[in-house]
Amino acid sequence: MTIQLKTLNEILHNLDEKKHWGTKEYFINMGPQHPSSHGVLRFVLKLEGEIIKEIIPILGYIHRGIEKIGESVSYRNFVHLTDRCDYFSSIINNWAVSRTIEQALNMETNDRIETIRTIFAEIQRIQSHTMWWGVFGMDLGAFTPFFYGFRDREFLTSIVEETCGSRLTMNYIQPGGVLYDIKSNFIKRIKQYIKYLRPRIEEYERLISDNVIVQKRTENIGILTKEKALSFGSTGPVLRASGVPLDLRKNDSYGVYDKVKFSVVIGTKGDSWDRYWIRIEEMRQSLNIIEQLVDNIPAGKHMVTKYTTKIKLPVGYYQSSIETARGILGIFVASNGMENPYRIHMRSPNYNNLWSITDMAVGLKISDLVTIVSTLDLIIPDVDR
Amino acid sequence: MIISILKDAIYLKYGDFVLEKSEISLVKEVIIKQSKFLEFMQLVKDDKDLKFDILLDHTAVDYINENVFHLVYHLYSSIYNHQVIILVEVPRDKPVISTLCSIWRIAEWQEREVFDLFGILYNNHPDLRRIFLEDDWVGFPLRKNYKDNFMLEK
Amino acid sequence: MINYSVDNFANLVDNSNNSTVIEVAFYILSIFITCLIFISLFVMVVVYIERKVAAAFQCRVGPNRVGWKGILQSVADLLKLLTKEKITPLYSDKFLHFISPMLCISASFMTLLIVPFSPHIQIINIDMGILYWSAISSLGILGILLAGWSSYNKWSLISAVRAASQLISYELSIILSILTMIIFTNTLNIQKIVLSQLNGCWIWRGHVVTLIAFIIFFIASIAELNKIPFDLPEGESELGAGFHTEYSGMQFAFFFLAEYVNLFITSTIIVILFLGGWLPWHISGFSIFNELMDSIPPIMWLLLKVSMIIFIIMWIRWTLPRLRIDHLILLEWKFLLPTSLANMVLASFLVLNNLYFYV
Amino acid sequence: MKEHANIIVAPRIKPESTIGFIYKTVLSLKGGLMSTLKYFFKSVFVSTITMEYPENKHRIKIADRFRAKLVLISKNLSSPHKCTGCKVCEKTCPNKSIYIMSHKGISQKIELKNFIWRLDACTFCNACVIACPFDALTFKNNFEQAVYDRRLLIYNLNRYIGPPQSYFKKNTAKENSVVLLKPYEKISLQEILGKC
Repeated sequence: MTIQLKTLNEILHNLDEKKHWGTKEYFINMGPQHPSSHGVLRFVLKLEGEIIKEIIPILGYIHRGIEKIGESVSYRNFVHLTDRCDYFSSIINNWAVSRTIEQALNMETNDRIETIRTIFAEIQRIQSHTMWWGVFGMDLGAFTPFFYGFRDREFLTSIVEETCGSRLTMNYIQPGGVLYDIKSNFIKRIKQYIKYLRPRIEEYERLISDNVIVQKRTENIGILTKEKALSFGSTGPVLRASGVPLDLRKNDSYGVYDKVKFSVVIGTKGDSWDRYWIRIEEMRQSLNIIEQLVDNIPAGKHMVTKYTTKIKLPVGYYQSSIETARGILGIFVASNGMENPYRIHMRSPNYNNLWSITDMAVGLKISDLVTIVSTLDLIIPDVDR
Repeated sequence: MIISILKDAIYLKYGDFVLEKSEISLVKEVIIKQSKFLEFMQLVKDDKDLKFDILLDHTAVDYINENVFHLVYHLYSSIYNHQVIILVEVPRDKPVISTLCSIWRIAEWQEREVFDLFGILYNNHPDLRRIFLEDDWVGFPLRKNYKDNFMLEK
Repeated sequence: MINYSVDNFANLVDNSNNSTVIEVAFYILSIFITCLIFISLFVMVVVYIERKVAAAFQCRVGPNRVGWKGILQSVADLLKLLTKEKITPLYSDKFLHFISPMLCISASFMTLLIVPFSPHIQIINIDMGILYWSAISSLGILGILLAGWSSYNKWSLISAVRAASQLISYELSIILSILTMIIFTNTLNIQKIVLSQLNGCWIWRGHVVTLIAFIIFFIASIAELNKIPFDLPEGESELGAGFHTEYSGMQFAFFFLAEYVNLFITSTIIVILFLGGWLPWHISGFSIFNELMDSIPPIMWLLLKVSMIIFIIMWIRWTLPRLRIDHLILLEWKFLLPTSLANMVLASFLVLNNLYFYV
Repeated sequence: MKEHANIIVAPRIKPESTIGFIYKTVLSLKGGLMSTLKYFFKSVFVSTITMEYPENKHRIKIADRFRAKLVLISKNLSSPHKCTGCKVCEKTCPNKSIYIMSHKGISQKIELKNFIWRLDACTFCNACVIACPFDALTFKNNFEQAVYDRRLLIYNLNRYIGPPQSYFKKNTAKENSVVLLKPYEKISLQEILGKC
């Protein structure tokens, strides 16, 4: 029964003082405000020269207590709170909460809603991957890919803006349907975009993946073996890079993923190169999915249950998980029959993907840490919630 | 993933670990005795036809009127693609349970988050400290009786 | 034994027309003023062009708000930097913190003396021009090291140590590739090197060997200038702003100025050694073509070639990612150094039995 | 890319001999440099995508569903709005950015007095627009809402819009036009609900 509560200061003071010659160890703050920390993620690095001896991630700089707010907000309003967590896959987050509620009350939705939801989930995945590719290029030092990634994301955002009404926090998928029906020119513009993006992904390959400097900086860096990946609870591209073909779109087959032919992309060694390459290939897979779906969207109503009907989940526990661009997002609801949830918890993919870095990046250099962090593709508001 | 068959398999194999059969709730929880919890988790992970190798999620629910915490463990098996939710009841005044760091590495940080927001202690946890809030924060926010001077009462 | 007295000082300088000390002082002052004006104009133009070229590569527009098409943007930057408050960190080593930008800017200004704009426009035509340049340009490393060390900030210390290891190791392959060219030109005097390329620039005359020397010199000079593939001292995504994080206002302007002056000087050295300085581009057969080329003044030829080299450096800067510290050092010691040594042996073999063109 | 059933395995990078490595370096640098040079030469007309905002204000095309400003629907500023002060939108708003003040109108029924909408608290989640039983609300897409004073962010939506429907009755003299009710004039419910 040994419980010892520690604080950060106690950890910071056990430096290795014995070494009198050679470079001494010292602490450095890769602080909350750092160009490559993708938000307010702070690492305290114990460095010796440029080699990292230990990493202590420190979180909480953007902890808004979404789960505490969730307890005093009705079910329908919690859906739009999830936009603010992982803002690069906000539609997929809305879908997770709506799906939990629909499963609990076994509300049925027609085929049209499911296909629109799948199309928009895949659009959101492409948006987040092009954005990730741009930031990955900038983290490695090349500034131009950032603008190419953003340019391709911008064309897609304008298409989404026409249907969903907003660019980043869409709040588009509600329990029981979708907010609006798709715009008349949506199908035409999406087909144009697919023809536009395919050669762009080849250009991405030429600019970054074939580049020798990138290959040298990502190969065999930050190796996460299969057992470690599983025990570190990482999901999504990080887990698939280590060779585990776990993709909820295939296993759980929600939406219309079972009617669509696409392949799960896995890596072999689980190093930064596999994680990089998987996301580039996933963009192509998402394009295939959209292409197969966009032609035959079945007719039907876009909102099955009236919006003002009160949602009261019966007493008990409900859980459903969905595959976002970064991993498995699980929504756990404990309800006591009232209008707002008794306890709602979001299993955030970024939170669990983050911790494998403490084991991966030990013994590597600072620029390797930057590469690993940007291949893990972390979104810090989703880590802190 | 047929949850009900999985629950019966667990009841059959590990009958004495199970506290009470939760027939009331709809989906998939299995409530486990607090005493033999660590042993049960190790067995479930290594069991050849269950093989729960991912601890997807760990959180807690605060039942203030029954004066008890429900600890929720959501296990997922990447080989058979089935999942189960394990519940453990812990008394509210002495919330102590053994840590799962030795079985799944991620448990270390999921437990730190639950300690930070609920105040549940884990014995022989390697590095038990607050994760989101500052170290000198008073109180545990997600408890139902948490009072704070800048909270807006509805 | 030379007794150093005031009048001896006069004939230390090239005192063929026995001018008095005041005239020499006035001469030096006028050189300094012209250098200052030329450099500030040149840097403003190159900064503006670099931002426009970067914008063109990245599908955006670049500065277009200040003045017509953003022409006055760099003037606005200069005024901003002039008026910004100069902050010295609390625990920094005040004197070193103050002196290091001076070191950087003076090192790069002193190398301006040997730039041969045209056969007549050159400040001093000393006999060991190239040697003088490589000696003075290594002073800049001292400035960067002191800047990183003295500003009491762990990040700039890391960047200073990185800068030191990078610049010193790439100095090696620069000097070795200069040596291979000296074997061809067997003179260190800049004007004579340019004149030796009268009927063909060295890249054409020394075929394989000078081409390899050119590539090694080009790569090493990009590393010397801390440009993108070798951008480790101020790697934005790793170290923030590197050694000049703690500098603001005019001190930051000095680092900025020194970087661009070095860019200009290194590309002129490349042009002198390999592309035939201010000599017009002649093709042996066509006399009309040659007269046409002679009509452009030699100073325009030099600036044309220099701007071509600067464009290539900018082009590489906006495409390639950054190397890691151990790849950087590995590239120099394991690859550039052996090739330049072998290249030197090959050059001497070529020169001994006159195997290069227009001997 | 080994593709069986539906698994694609990421290719490893082939180890190279030194000469092979030099050749691959040259090839990869050429590929990367050429792809950016293409943008450099096309930059003048085709590929610059920056929208220079203040200059292209007349050319900008904002999606009509873009949610920027909440308004009560009415044909023009003086024609009636459909809001009856039922406070459904106030309840559904997640963070309390709508506040309805209602009072007893001329026709002795609950009428909307002020529709207070706080732009600074609103998260544009569109819950109020869908929840409104009378479809009285909509979002317009004029996104230029920046002001210099926080207090200006609190809007009273029905200040410019005409009185609510129940202040009008069908004008017997002219075809399909409306006339203002006089105070304390009795009117039946169907006549009110019959209008627009």
